[in-house]
Amino acid sequence: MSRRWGMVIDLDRCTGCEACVVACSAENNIATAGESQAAKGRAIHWIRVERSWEGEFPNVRVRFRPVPCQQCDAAPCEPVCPTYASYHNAEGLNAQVYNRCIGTRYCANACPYTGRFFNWFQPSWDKPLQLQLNPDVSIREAGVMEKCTFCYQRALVAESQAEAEKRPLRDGEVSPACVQSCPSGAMVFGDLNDPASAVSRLAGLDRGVKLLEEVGTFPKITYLARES
Amino acid sequence: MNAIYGLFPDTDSARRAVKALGEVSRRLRFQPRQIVVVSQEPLDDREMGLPRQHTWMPWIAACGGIVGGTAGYALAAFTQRTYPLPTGGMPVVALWPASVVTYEFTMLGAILTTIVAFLATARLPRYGQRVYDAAVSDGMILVGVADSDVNAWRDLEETLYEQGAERVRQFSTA
Amino acid sequence: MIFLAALLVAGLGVLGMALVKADTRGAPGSVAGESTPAAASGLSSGVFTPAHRTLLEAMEDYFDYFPTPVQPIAFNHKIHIAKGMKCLSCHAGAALGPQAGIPSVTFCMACHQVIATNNPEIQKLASYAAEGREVPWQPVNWFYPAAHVRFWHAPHIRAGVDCTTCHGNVSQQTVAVRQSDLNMHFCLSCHREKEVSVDCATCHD
Amino acid sequence: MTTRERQRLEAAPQDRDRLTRDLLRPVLHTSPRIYLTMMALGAFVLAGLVAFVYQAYWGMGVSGLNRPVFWGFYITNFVFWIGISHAGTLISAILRLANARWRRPVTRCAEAITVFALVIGASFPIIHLGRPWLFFWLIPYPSERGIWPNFRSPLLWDFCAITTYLTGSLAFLLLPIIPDWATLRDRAIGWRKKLYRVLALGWRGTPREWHRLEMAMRIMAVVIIPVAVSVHTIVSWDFAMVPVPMWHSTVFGPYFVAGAIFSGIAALIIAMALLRKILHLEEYLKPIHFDHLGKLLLVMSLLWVYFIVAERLTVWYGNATPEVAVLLATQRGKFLPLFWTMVCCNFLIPFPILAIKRLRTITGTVIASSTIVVGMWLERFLIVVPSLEFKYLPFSWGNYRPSWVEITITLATFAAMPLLYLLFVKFVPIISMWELKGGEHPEPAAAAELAPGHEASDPWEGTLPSAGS
Repeated sequence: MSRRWGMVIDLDRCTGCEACVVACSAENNIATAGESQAAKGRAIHWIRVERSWEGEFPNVRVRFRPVPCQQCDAAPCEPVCPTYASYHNAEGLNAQVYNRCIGTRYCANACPYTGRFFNWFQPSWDKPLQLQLNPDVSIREAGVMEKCTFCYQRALVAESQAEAEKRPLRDGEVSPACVQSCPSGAMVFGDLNDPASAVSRLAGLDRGVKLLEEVGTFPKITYLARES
Repeated sequence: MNAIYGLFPDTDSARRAVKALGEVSRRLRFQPRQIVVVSQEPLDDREMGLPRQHTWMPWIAACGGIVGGTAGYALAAFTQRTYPLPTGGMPVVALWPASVVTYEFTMLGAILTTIVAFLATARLPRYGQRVYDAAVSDGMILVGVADSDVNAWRDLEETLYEQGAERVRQFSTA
Repeated sequence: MIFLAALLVAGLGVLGMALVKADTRGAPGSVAGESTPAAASGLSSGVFTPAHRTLLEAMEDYFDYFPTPVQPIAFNHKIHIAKGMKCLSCHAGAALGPQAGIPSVTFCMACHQVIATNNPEIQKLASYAAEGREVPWQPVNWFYPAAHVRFWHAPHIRAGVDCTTCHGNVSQQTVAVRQSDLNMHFCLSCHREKEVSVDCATCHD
Repeated sequence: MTTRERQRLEAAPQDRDRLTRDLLRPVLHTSPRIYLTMMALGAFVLAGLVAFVYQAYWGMGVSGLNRPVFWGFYITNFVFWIGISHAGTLISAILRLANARWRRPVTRCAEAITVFALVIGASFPIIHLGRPWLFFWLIPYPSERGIWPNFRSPLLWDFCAITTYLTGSLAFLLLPIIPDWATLRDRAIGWRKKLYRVLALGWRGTPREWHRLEMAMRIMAVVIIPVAVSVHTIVSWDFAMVPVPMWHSTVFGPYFVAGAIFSGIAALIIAMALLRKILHLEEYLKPIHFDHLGKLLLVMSLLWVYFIVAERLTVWYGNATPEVAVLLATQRGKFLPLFWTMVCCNFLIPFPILAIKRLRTITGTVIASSTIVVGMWLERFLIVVPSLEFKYLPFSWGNYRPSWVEITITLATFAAMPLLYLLFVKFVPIISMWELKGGEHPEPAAAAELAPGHEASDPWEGTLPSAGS
């Protein structure tokens, strides 16, 4: 049985430290946009931490919600792409093929989570910062869409390694940069098709909710609602 | 190819000329279908006493539509099966989206066959010399006989003038 | 007429200009002028972008043209293989990871300290070694960055794909030559035949 | 020349072909003012091309687009121009099928608008691409990659529909020009004669040719109407197919088609009024034509109000949070001025002008049409942008402001339309000569249906200039 990657994010544990955002940028060669471009809404961050306030002063509480691509089962971004740059792969990912993308930006409009990003200009790095780029992840170019891949390059490496060692992939062996870097362990990643995996058990909890479930996208990210 | 024709200023005289030519056709040994009529605006066949025109064009267009629609569906289905990529929880060949493509290709097929059928049945384009007179574009109506016996030309000229031709011309290609 | 001519010129202009992706730092409204600490301290020697450097390079990429590289040393594959060396003897990375790799100059000199030292090509090699520089070998089999291809040698070697399948019979070549187009059809037809993954994300990401 | 011939010639009315002369004058003679106008328009078009090259070179970042407003002016213009293209073919096809005699001087103006608006509209999806040099990946062709376009994408439906519509509209425009080109072939001299000789395809005007032409046009009219309806429906589905608040609506298909015809007729009225003035066609394009198109416009204006009420009332009453956010932003929030300008332009101003018979003059209809064109552009803008700015998660709400690049390209297309039109008018008689002449004679079939007394009061009697007047 093929894998179906999924994630659980425990909102009770999220402290809003944004380590996931930084780790993601480093892992996935995400270029910085610069101050003026970020002000225009052109910054790229495959995962963002949404912040909201609850209550009246002085009893105010800040709430955080990390939002990466929700890797929907019925993703609105996929059928609208005229060139199959956005499609569904066998492991349940909403993959984005950069070299197939012609930049209609239709997928970005279709995404209810605003989880897709466009390269408005050529990405660039001041030298020698290019030396820290991840060789396993391609550098996008101007005019193409990009989005969270669940760090699929890591899954491929792990699978290749497991295959070389002639053993099955272990639960927890693969984890995206955001999950790996989360200090409070709010994020758990794994195979939803494996009933024994940590992510399957957590996703089945009563606290589990999906973001914008009413839109009917069947996301593979489950949020564990706050109890506190 | 040779021809003799008269140029008529109005429909009435042209109609009379067609009728008169029909009457003298047996005597001057030519077939009624050798009568040539050329005008700058459409004339009513029945009114002119010409044989009724008939064409299969609507049916050809319908067939073209069916062919186009089939091709459209085949294209949509075939191309998605060759590299089956599931998208958005849809089946690989999804009926509703494919029907939109099929519809458009049906219409495209009908349009293209209509254009081709028009050109083929109206025998266009053809740039060679044919019975024609630039005076037609001044509003004259050309009525004449093509490929008739040269000996009958004198009689034909007389007939055409009698029916009100402004000019009678002879036309021949070597 | 003038309009059509203008359209034509503009069309060609777009095709040409658009392909050379200029350095973003000059782009209007972009990060131009926002000096970074690195730039201020003189550490930075410019900007790295995936843009094409020249119009020619952009056109070559667009039309899938791969110019034949000129190697600094006319390395002779045929002799080495005839003497019993294997591909993996030098390109050891192929069995282990993504890149096949090219041996460093010290690796070459391990033998060529003594072997064929009179050969002018070997003397070139020796001079690189003496200067402590690597030989600037030019890549033969490569993809344009816009292809966004991730190719790993290791899984292919593990699956028993022979080097010659993609690289041709190098044992008969002196300087290595690009043997196949290495286009998507080339990869896919083999993947289909062997019934392995044809998922886009396996190679493109 | 025989004596008989001379007698005939002398008896012929001198003025028999005044109509042909009148209608060929704009084709065969061009005043310096026209050249100047063309150059001015050409300068705008050139500026647009420069802006496009600039954008393609640096990237889409030079536009005002951002996250989450990924579509802005370009898609607005796309929908707007495809809408304008419904002027012609649809109207002239309906009138042709209905055998409305007053259509004759109007059809070709309308069909030309269709073709040019379609070409301009279809270029916008390419202009707005992130990598426009790869636009041909939308075309289904076999390639070494083994990947074809995704026929499930509404953009591919757009591609199919626009291709079909453009082919059909071109045929619909060009086929009935052939006989007029034949006339030009006989009249023109020099290089023009050679050009028209090729274009006329050797047309003579035999009963067979006429019959096939009329049959082809009848088939095309039947085919083109459903195609035109499908084109704008599919354009609306670009929006309605995705779950974006206020886009995901079943009413969008008919709403867009109605809006398209609405703006199309308005554009046609403006074009006709301009042609009438510039080419001195007062005798052919008469107040009665504007009156009738004005009535059509009135109906479409009412239909537009009906649709906007149907769309907005259901959203407001349904009270789904994401949709209401967009609704309120449009009607009461930051888009308030644009929204109410649109309502004024599309209904409050044109309605009284078009409804009151005394105001439905040429000037009146042109004023109404101008406001409608503006209003319909705003309508398209208000469909595209607010929904994207206020999409589901408030954390990602955004703001859109067009840049000079977008504005220049938009202006360039508004200049390209009259430029293409002027060029067209210089190669083709803008009023179909043979159809107009055909109208001089009562059609036997039509005449038989009319009662003898009825024929005298035929309202279209006066629509053609009488010979010799």
